[in-house]
Amino acid sequence: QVRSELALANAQELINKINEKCYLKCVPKPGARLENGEQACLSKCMDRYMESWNVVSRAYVARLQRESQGGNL
Amino acid sequence: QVRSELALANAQELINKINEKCYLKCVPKPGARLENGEQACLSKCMDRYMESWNVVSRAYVARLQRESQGGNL
Amino acid sequence: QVRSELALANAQELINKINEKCYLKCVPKPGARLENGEQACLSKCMDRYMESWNVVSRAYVARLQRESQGGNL
Amino acid sequence: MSQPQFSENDQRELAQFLEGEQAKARVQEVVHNMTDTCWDKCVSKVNNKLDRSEEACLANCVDRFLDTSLFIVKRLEDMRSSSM
Amino acid sequence: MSQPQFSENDQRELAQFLEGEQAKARVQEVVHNMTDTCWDKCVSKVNNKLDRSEEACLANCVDRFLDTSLFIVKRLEDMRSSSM
Amino acid sequence: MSQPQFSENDQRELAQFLEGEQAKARVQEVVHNMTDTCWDKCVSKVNNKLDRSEEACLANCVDRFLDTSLFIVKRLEDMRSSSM
Repeated sequence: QVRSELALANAQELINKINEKCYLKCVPKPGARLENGEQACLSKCMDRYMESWNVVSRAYVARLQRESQGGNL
Repeated sequence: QVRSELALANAQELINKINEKCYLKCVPKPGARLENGEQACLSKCMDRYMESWNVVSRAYVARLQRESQGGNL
Repeated sequence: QVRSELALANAQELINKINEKCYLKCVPKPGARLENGEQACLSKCMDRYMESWNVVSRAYVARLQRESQGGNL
Repeated sequence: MSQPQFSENDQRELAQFLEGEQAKARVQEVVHNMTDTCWDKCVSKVNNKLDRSEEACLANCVDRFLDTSLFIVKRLEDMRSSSM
Repeated sequence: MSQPQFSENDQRELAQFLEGEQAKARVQEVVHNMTDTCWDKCVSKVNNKLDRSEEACLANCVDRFLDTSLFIVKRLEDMRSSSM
Repeated sequence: MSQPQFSENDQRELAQFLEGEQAKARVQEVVHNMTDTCWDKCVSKVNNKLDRSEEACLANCVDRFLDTSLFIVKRLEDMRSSSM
């Protein structure tokens, strides 16, 4: 149960960040509806943000492992 | 008492936001005192921010009501 | 013990702010290592940030004292 | 210190009241955050009144922000169900 | 686990000490936030020393920020009293 | 309401489990913050894929950010030890 709460908090935080970053990038002038072009941009932006999250996560975990072996953190 | 604490927290948050946004806009180069022009700008900026808060609040509450009726939130 | 926790929290917050501000200023395009020029910039930026923290702190404390004497806070 | 005694009925009403106040506090927090975001997007100069286009921009900003949120959640769910 | 026993006097001193530390923590939090804001406003390049105009800008930035805060609160109070 | 009974062994395992979950939560929080910072630094347009230079920038951004953090802490310690 703790584990699923953690996963939920993590997903929620990711959604908030994507919302903030991609809304800023893809909807510069909010109109009467989300245009097709804006939706396409949001889809791409969301995919890129999740890819970036994964790259950052891998790099950070790799660094933590190197530091814990080298012992110089 | 809970109610008045809530109102107080709300007013405090509004003051903080106005301070942050309007100081940035109206006092680009802080001098030895708040100039008349800066004070006039702060008054206007404060009124516009509160107006904006009301527009956003109305739009959000209206949306919450539509969603809760349509049931697709 | 409360006192040393406070000092620690304060140092931690200062480190976080310096990290955020100076990384942004001194490492615009992160490369394969921290270059000498970037390190020199970080040293200077860190010194300036701590100086600024002291200037702000002095000005704020002086103001608090003036207000508490004049009684118009 | 002795605790005050509440009947079950009182307790239920108190719980409902507190829940209602918490819901209000959450709504106000969202309104503060969206005003922050939409102010930056829609209000550039401060004039004597919000003009029509600024006011429309603010209201649209709220609705499109919420649309974006729904769009993201829906797409995440689609991804998850198609990967199962 | 047994609780340690404090005299009323000890308790009062402890409460005062903790209150003093909390006040310090609040002051430091404000200093962190204002340094953040005023650094962005006043320091553009990082040189070998803060120059005079940067230092004056930082001190003025603190005072004008607090003036702005007082100005807003006073104006809100004026609005409220004139609407009653 | 009666409390459930745990053996000492159960309690130790539970404590380890919770500590592990807290460590994970801290790692995830750092990852969220660094993705935020490095996204702004490295990704300007959104294309159909992250290109090589963006991906390298993101990974370098993480490592240089942590280097910066170590650099600052080390320098603070040097200052403190040289002033004693």
